[in-house]
Amino acid sequence: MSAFTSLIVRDMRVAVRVGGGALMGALFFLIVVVMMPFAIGPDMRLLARIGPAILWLGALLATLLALDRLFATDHDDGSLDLLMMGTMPLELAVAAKGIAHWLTTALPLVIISPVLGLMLNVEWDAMGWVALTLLAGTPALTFIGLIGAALSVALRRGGLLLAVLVLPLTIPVLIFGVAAANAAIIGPAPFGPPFTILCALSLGALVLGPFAAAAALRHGLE
Amino acid sequence: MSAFTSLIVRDMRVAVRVGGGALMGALFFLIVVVMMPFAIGPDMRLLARIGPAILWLGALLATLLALDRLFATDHDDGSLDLLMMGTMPLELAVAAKGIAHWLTTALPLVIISPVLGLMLNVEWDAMGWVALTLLAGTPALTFIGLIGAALSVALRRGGLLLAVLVLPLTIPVLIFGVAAANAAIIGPAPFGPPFTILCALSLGALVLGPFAAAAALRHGLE
Amino acid sequence: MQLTADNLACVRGGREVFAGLNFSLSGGEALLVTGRNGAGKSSLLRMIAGLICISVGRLALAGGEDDAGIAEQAHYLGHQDAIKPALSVRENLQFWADYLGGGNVEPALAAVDLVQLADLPAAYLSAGQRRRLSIARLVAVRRPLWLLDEPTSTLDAPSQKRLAELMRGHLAGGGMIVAAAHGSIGLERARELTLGPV
Amino acid sequence: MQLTADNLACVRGGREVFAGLNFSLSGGEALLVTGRNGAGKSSLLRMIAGLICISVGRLALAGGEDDAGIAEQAHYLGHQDAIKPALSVRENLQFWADYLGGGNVEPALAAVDLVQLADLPAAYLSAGQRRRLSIARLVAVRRPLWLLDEPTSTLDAPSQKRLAELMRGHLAGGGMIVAAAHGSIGLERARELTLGPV
Amino acid sequence: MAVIDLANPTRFLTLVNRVLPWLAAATLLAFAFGLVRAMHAPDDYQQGATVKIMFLHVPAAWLGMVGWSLMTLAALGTLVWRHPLADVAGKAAAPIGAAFTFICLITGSLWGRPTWGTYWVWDARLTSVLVLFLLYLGMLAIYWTAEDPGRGSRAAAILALVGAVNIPIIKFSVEWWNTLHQPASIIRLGGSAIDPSILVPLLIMTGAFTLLFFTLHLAAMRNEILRRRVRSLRLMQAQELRA
Ligand code: HEM
Ligand SMILES: Nc1ncnc2c1ncn2[C@@H]1O[C@H](COP(=O)(O)OP(=O)(O)OP(=O)(O)O)[C@@H](O)[C@H]1O
Ligand SMILES: Nc1ncnc2c1ncn2[C@@H]1O[C@H](COP(=O)(O)OP(=O)(O)OP(=O)(O)O)[C@@H](O)[C@H]1O
Ligand SMILES: [Mg+2]
Ligand SMILES: [Mg+2]
Repeated sequence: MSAFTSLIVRDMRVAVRVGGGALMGALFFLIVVVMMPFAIGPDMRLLARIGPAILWLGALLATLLALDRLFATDHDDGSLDLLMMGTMPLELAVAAKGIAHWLTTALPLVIISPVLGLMLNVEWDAMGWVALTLLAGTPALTFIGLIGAALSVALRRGGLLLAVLVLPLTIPVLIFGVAAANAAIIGPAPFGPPFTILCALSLGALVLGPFAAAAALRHGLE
Repeated sequence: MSAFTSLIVRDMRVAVRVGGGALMGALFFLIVVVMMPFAIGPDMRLLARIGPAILWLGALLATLLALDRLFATDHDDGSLDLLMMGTMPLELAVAAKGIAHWLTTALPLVIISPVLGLMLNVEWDAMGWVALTLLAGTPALTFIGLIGAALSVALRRGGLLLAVLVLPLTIPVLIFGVAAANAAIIGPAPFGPPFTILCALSLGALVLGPFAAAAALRHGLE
Repeated sequence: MQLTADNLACVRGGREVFAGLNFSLSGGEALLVTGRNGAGKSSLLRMIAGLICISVGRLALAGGEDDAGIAEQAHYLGHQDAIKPALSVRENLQFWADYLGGGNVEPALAAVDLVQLADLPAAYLSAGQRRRLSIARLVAVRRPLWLLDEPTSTLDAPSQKRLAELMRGHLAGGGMIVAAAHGSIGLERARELTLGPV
Repeated sequence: MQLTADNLACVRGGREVFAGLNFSLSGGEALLVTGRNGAGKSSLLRMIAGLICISVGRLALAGGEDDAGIAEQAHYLGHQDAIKPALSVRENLQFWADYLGGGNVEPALAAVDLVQLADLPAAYLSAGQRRRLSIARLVAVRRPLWLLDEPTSTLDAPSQKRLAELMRGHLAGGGMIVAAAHGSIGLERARELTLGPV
Repeated sequence: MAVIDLANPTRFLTLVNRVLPWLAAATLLAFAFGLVRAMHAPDDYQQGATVKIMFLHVPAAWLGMVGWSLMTLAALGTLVWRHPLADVAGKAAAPIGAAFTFICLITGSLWGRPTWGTYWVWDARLTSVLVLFLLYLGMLAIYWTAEDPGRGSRAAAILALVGAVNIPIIKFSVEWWNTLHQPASIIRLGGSAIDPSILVPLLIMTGAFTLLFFTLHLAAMRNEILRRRVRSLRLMQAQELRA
């Protein structure tokens, strides 16, 4: 196997064995969604209205839950040292880890989101669009988070401080994601513009994230 | 210093210096609240109406974020072994860790909640009551979460599993917390009954949590 | 006081590691546990420390404070040294001293020659310095039974000598030591227990 | 090929660890780095591995693939063995073999006598077995420069002998070894470099 | 441990193999009888034919709770006496109980449509049952992810004990909070409040479902024991190889 794919496979294996993987992600998402009505009350119209927001929040939380340990585990057990000594540029290695993380945490959420949408009585046909926004937007969350994860490893102390600077970057993603979803469900605003911005954000993160993260790790060397 | 207080102090020191979940938690809380208006749109009345629910959800999820490493870090660096060899019963040690975690993660949320409440245009005077419900309810969240954290160490599993185990148990807390908060803001239902139940839940968790968690850790020994 | 094991067996991950183990150790004596990798040395120590529950056989510590279990009267020095990088050397030691039953930190730091590094964050310590920090625990808090898992690894010659001194002092004070090692650990006249196929 | 360091200095945590270090090592030679705890042995190895950036002085590896840096041509065996407990022994090794440039796993497992344990989760390994697993990495992937930080710790006698064999074989094949240790590691005719105050 | 794993359950297995066929037969009989009676039961004067859902709904609800109670007992067996059979019993009960709880939720909400005009309301009983279902899912999650059965069952046992708090809440939610849902009308002080023409078939159906539950449970226990045997045999083989 190539270094790139082997790293993806390895990270996914670990995620599935330790975290329970896709099933667990789905369960988690289900529970988060089920809990909303408890908090907000049984008002179905309201639920439908904030449904997309809830789905997006669930996605963000699921991403964050696993993310902050993404490089920390490798650093603690010495894997990170060896990852840096590989023949493949560190940027690619970081990207591989990001992809593995997205595949194991974000993708399952995207896939089951339509079902959960029903519980929040979002109409079925609109649900397709919501899932689409999640599919287009979650990579941005993951790869922006990547930077924060790398920073928090690079600077042992106060690493979170920088994560604090990174995490707010996810707000635009959430905003446009929810906007696009709402446009798809309720209208009247057009679906196109926010969605294209969402895709742009994801692409930007996909390119920028690995470079920034790799740089952070390198400078973390002392 | 007594074993109990020394453990609290140590955990708080570590949390503050490393950043740990505390910052992440507060930040996530902030993001959730900031995002909601965009999700729901500028309908201020609606915002005010579901404001408490949002605050409570934010608090719950933020607590969750920090929680899953609570015992895992001590397990990984061998501290847990020594904690079990202390002269103090393990239940107390667990409780101490829970308290430290609450002080560093939940308390900050309670303190900033009034500010965030304003963003959700909950009236200022009502906000005091909402903060009070959070103050009374978050211990239940932390100490129920304690059980999940211990279980996920005993199982050598982490990530979303913890959430899956803990969230269902926290649903009653969420319900009564929001109910009390709503009673305080909108009425007409009286504030007393749900609030007392909330306190009862917290007390119950304070007692039950450490025992269950300690049992989980002991039986995790193999 | 006396530590006795009769017909002790250890099963880990569903596989039997050792079985039918008998030994007894009395105050002032040291037991050196040897054996191949995977023979069960660490497992045995963790069992005595109460960190692995005993499935077959029994362990007893006679003549100590009888209300306290073995774990409360034992120090365990494992492969992982329970050190928080975020805390300073002194803070780390102080915590364990407080937690494990109260003790005096400064002499302990001196005993392992870490006084100059006392205020550094523990993250800065080298492997051997970390090891010494966790050894300081044994000095800070008095407990009769020491369980040492390859205590000399990563220690330089002077530190090894110092550790040997400490162990002798502990034995002279009527303490007991059970140590797992592959080479010698500088204890002459220590009884030897070899696990598994030699 | 030749590894040369001239006037190398190391500063960690704002404190100078060593300075003005010069040595050169050519193919088939081994360098044994000794010194007190905290003398800078591990730091030196990590520097050569490119895991600590060099502030003063320079390091060069001549005669290897000249497009590749030192890090790509070196194996680093540190205090932490990069092993994932969730993966099986074979999976762990297979991954590093693939990642570090492709190599054959089975012979490597045989070389460290882990064949029977190959399908166990790595979480089940004992300290020495873990160590052997990370040594297997060196065998699986061919790299000219080995950087070994106290390679023999936690190894039992047979494994130490096996390791010595491997190292001799590596040297015979024109490889280079820089090893940090407190005792001997079973390499006769290895040049010695002592750091810090002796 | 490995030894006990093999020895003790053997007697249990032979017993199960003897009992199971009879239990299955009894289940079939009970269902046949119960279904006939249920068909002939009169429609409710206000609920009409939908009342027949009750014959599925009530037993399912009851067995959902029975399932967890059984797991709680098994948990005590696991933690206190460390009895291997207790593990097996608990693990076997989880999916079955989850299934019945799910049925209760589905039938309940189907029934809710005609009677309450909505599939779902967030009242105390419905909520607590939903929590029960989620707890079941968590329980299953533990068994899915646990690497070795012993570790998993002990963790599951603790979750079972903690979750047991929920059972009385379900049972008495209808008394404690004034809910939309029926208060207990079958088993209560001062005799039943349901007309015998419905009560009798309901009781028979409940009996039939209970029989079904235990049939499935015993079968599941048997399979689990066999599965563990295979596993420990594998490990022993590995050990042979090493020695
Ligand atoms: C999803 C919605 C529902 C859930 C989760 C649910 C749950 C339950 C539970 C837990 C029980 C207790 C069984 C026992 O005590 O052994 C029960 C009993 C019962 N339910 Fe439901 N139920 C639901 C909807 C309904 C509806 C819509 C009706 C009809 C109006 C209904 C009628 C009954 C009746 C008559 C009983 C028997 C009461 C007794 O004698 O204890 N349920 N249900
Ligand atoms: N991460 C770090 N940050 C700052 N200083 C460090 C760090 N790690 C080690 N040091 C310091 O650098 C010096 C050398 O450490 P190093 O680990 O190289 O010593 P060593 O020779 O390997 O000792 P040992 O024999 O104990 O392994 C030590 O004095 C230590 O205090
Ligand atoms: N956590 C675990 N789960 C299951 N089996 C384990 C676990 N840890 C160790 N084992 C197994 O138990 C046996 C004994 O392990 P132990 O660590 O006691 O050996 P050891 O004598 O300390 O070896 P070493 O000299 O390498 O430290 C080994 O065969 C190992 O495979
Ligand atoms: Mg060992
Ligand atoms: Mg070193």
